[in-house]
Amino acid sequence: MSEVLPRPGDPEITAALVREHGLTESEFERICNMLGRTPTFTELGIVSALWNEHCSYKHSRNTLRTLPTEGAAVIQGPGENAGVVAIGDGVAIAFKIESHNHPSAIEPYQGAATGVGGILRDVFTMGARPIAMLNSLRFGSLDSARNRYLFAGVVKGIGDYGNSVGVPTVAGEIVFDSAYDGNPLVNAMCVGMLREDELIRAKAEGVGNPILCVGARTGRDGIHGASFASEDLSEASEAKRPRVQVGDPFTEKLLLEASLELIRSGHIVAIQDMGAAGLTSSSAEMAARGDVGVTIDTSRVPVREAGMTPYEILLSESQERMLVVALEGHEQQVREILFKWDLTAEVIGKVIQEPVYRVTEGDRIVAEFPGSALVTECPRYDVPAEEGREAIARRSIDVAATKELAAESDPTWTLLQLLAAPTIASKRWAYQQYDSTVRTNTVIGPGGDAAVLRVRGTDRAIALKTDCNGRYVTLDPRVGGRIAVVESARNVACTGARPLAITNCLNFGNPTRPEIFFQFKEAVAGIREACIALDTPVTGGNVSFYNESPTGSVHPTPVIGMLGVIDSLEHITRSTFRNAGDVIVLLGDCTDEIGGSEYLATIHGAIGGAPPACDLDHERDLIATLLEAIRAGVVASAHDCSDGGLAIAVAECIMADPGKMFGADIDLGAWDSLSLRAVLFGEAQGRVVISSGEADRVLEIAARNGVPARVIGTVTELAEGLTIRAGGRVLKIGTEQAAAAYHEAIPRIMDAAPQSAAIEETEGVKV
Amino acid sequence: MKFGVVTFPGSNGDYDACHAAADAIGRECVYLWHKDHDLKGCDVIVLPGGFSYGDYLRPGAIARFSPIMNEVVVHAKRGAPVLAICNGFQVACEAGLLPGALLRNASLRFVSRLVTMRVENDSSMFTHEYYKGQILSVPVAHGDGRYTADPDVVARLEGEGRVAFRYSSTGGDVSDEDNINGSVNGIAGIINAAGNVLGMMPHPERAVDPVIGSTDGLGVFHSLLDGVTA
Amino acid sequence: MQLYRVPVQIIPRPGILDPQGAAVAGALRSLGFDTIADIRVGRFITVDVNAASAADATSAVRSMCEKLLANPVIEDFVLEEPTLQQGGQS
Amino acid sequence: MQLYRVPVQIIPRPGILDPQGAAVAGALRSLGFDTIADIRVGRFITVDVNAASAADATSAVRSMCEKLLANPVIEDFVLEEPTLQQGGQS
Ligand SMILES: Nc1ncnc2c1ncn2[C@@H]1O[C@H](COP(=O)(O)OP(=O)(O)O)[C@@H](O)[C@H]1O
Ligand SMILES: [Mg+2]
Repeated sequence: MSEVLPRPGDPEITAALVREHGLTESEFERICNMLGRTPTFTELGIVSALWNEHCSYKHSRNTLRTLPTEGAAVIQGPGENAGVVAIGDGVAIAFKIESHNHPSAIEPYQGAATGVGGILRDVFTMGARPIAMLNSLRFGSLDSARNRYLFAGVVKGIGDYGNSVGVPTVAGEIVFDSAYDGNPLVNAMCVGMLREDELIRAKAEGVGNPILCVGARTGRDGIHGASFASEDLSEASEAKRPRVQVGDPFTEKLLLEASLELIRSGHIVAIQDMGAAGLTSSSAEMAARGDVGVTIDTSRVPVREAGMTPYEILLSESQERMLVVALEGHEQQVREILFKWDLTAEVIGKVIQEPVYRVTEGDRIVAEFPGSALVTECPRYDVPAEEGREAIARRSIDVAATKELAAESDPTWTLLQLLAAPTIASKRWAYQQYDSTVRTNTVIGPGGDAAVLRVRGTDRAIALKTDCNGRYVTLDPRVGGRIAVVESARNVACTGARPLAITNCLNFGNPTRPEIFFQFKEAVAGIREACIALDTPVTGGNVSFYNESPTGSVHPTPVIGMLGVIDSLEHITRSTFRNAGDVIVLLGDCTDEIGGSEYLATIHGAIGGAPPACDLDHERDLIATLLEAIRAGVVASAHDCSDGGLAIAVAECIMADPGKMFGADIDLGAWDSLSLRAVLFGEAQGRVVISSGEADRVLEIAARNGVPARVIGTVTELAEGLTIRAGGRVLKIGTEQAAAAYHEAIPRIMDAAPQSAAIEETEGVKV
Repeated sequence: MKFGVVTFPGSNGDYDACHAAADAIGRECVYLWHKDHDLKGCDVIVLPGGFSYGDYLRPGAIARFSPIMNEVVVHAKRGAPVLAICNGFQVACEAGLLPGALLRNASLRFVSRLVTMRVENDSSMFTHEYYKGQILSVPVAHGDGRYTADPDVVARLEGEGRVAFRYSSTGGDVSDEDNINGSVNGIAGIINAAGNVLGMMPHPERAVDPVIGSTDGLGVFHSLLDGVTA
Repeated sequence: MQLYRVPVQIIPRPGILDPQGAAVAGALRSLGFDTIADIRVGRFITVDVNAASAADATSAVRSMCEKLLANPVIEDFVLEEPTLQQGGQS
Repeated sequence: MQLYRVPVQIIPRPGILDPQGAAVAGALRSLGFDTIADIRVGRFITVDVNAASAADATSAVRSMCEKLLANPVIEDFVLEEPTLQQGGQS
């Protein structure tokens, strides 16, 4: 074997250069020990890419290990490009969620678009055809032109990419909170379907097998994007703009079709997308998974620009590329499939016996690492965790003592304020930009509690939802982590689905700060408890640290992506009322809690108090009750009670579907001993609003399951409007007035202010 | 009767169109590859929705030069039916099978929702199962659906009854409010002079099954069944 | 053969509504640019083409415009002067 | 005050992927235009603006570009010479 020598023109390896690569002194020492010499510039780039937080999970791996990952349905847990679960009849679902926060903060349109592209590839490289996209978005307040620009750009980026590829975007969530000023969160989730026997893994195998680079050419896009994703957002990021990657959904669509054809063809043994840290991470990970050596020749990689160095080729994050391990002798068949789709495939390396990870430029060796050391030697850190004083202080605020505003003497006023709060208001402005019906499987699209897609050829359907309330997590990360899981579970259960498994995207600040790492550990512990209680294992996910801006850290936001299964199409249930005359039942109980509520945030500008308690046994029994009642055919509609509390939930039931509006007559006198605002707007967990033609049966099923349930009113005609009697007061509002507040709030902000709307609507334009 | 759905690179409604033909009306349906020169004996050609060639340059501009389009044009000239949906409508306009062009929505935003449209022509081979004035609920999903043509072309379309569908309220009124993309006269679909090419932005193939929300698109397929003999 | 760059302007035909131009003009006005009379948004394409002469380059690009780059129903096009580029075939 | 038209060319920055240009080049090549070396697709904007002089018109439009018309993350812009239009305010 020849020696690894610096390449002519390589910069000298200095302490400053090592620091610039985001590596600590001790990490650098580790590399030198691993190699038995000083790394070359190319090697430094490789390690820096693989050992940065985004690829290595060095601060999170030990904590993530505590999550439950096994279950009867799980075919593939964490460790692959996406998790896979069986849903019956030989059908499996692959799904995963991933963040693209930092790129979206710099260039919202391309950042969001390439985020969608990346997660799509993670799913179709498992052999699954993508059937649905979801997302979870966080922005600062829409009062700021910059935030409106980010919101508009991200939504357009998500829409344009998914629409073009032809995968429906069916659900998601959007929250506005000034905690996300300067650091929006853009999490995209993809769901794919496959037959169990079509699963393929990203594991290099078979000495002599060729490695091919497939799809788009490699340019200088996003070099060091991965380390960039692991830095705090600051002025310095502004200067990093050329790193922005541009998405090409057209090529992605071709790559999707070609990859599925390739996988089904039997000519390949493994396939992996080139995502963060591009060729480097995909090749090193595939080799490590297969426990084999690989050699890659950068001079054979098809490039877009002349004069690219091995360093650049290895670290480029050009989009829409795949790494494929083919069967030896089948290169031509692989090429033919790609040519059919107007794509190229070049052999750039092969699987070798020798346990090394080797990169050459023609004949010259430019990088070489022993075995899978690159992956296995990666440092793992257990850093100190301690709850921040600010969090404790916030939680300890006596929010029950918050003085009511004069205007609150009329609860109708409060209701209207909350209906128009952007976090609660209808997100139709955004999701009408997403094609939600392509592929004709969408039974319930955006706007319901969870999306529902039928599974063709069976009588089943799947339900999907992303959820997280970052405010709760800020106030109490363990409770907040639990609630993220149970809320997503309740949402899918409301459609008639049994919660089956989750994926998660953990968005936090800088983990080397003890108060942030405390949030992380506690939130993961909460997720763990809830997943065990509900028997919904974790099949994968993503961690995004360093979500901070000059104004501080974001709310810790562990987003849960939940998958549920509906065993018969007949059981699919919608969230809005169906028939006037139906009886309205509340499953679960009201409490005096208002801590962490949207009411406090919107009406009083306050984030404080303890978040609502989360009783996991109750949540499990609630879901069992709901599903039993739905299967018995006695539930006309079911709607989860969350942001804004019971009054908002009921208002949504009458007018969230503009094509089918009702009135409702509600009496909450049973809770007159509690504070009125807690009854109306408190966010007690474990509640679902049901409408039924056979309320007695619902009550009977609830009683048998030990779940509190009570008739709270009846569904009336649209013209009757909404009446809620509670605490000796009467809240009365016309359905259309409530609908206008709810449906027009976001369009009013985004369209009616012509300056901002126009600026944002113009492609690729910056304020 | 046999359906052929063209797959251009970037088409994504091909699958839905084929399902509509095969599942909803039980007819044979095959995919036609854009590089082929053979319509495989199909009676009805569907130019499906999607983003052929990424909608780069102008939607439909590049796809119209696909080899298969030569055969589609010959098929249309023979008077045989071509159903051009969404991106297919854009391709058909670029290829000169239909007059006019489809521009960026007036809102400058993609629009995906269920719309209501009024049946204007109830005698064509695509629409005779409907009655004039019937209100249909059908999904749209497009960013470039603003139908535009020279005033004299529009006058001819209107005068000859070749406007097939018009965006309307649920009550059948036509107003700017219901004109989801700013099309001239609220035009949602048009028919060529010979009556055998229908172009429409809404997706009838996504409205053929009660479980996904609407069956109002079935009429287009049923009309074809009754009106054309294989 | 030389390598020429031929810039092409493609603009909406008069009478064709240009909502994008209107939106941009509105946005600029509200940013304080109140001297704006009108804005039209079209496409700008640079075509690098090998040709024996500038005139040949222009005529090749003109026929590309007629065939594909512009749609005469909605757009007009204008070719700018070709400029000689480095690195043409010889 | 006079009315000037300032044409603006906006093109993807060098090194930034231009999938649209690549698709158009591919299409033209397959139509037989095999002398094409490269195509980049950007936007062409004409700004009609009232100004005291051509120089003022240019500088106003330059600041519009910086502020709104071009996205500096991925685009460069070039201003062409202003031309005097009929019908300016006096
Ligand atoms: N929050 C999490 N919960 C469970 N598994 C996780 C989580 N974050 C990451 N993982 C798993 O760790 C593995 C490594 O992720 P990786 O594939 O490197 O991320 P990327 O998607 O950026 O390539 C994946 O299998 C992923 O599912
Ligand atoms: Mg991955």
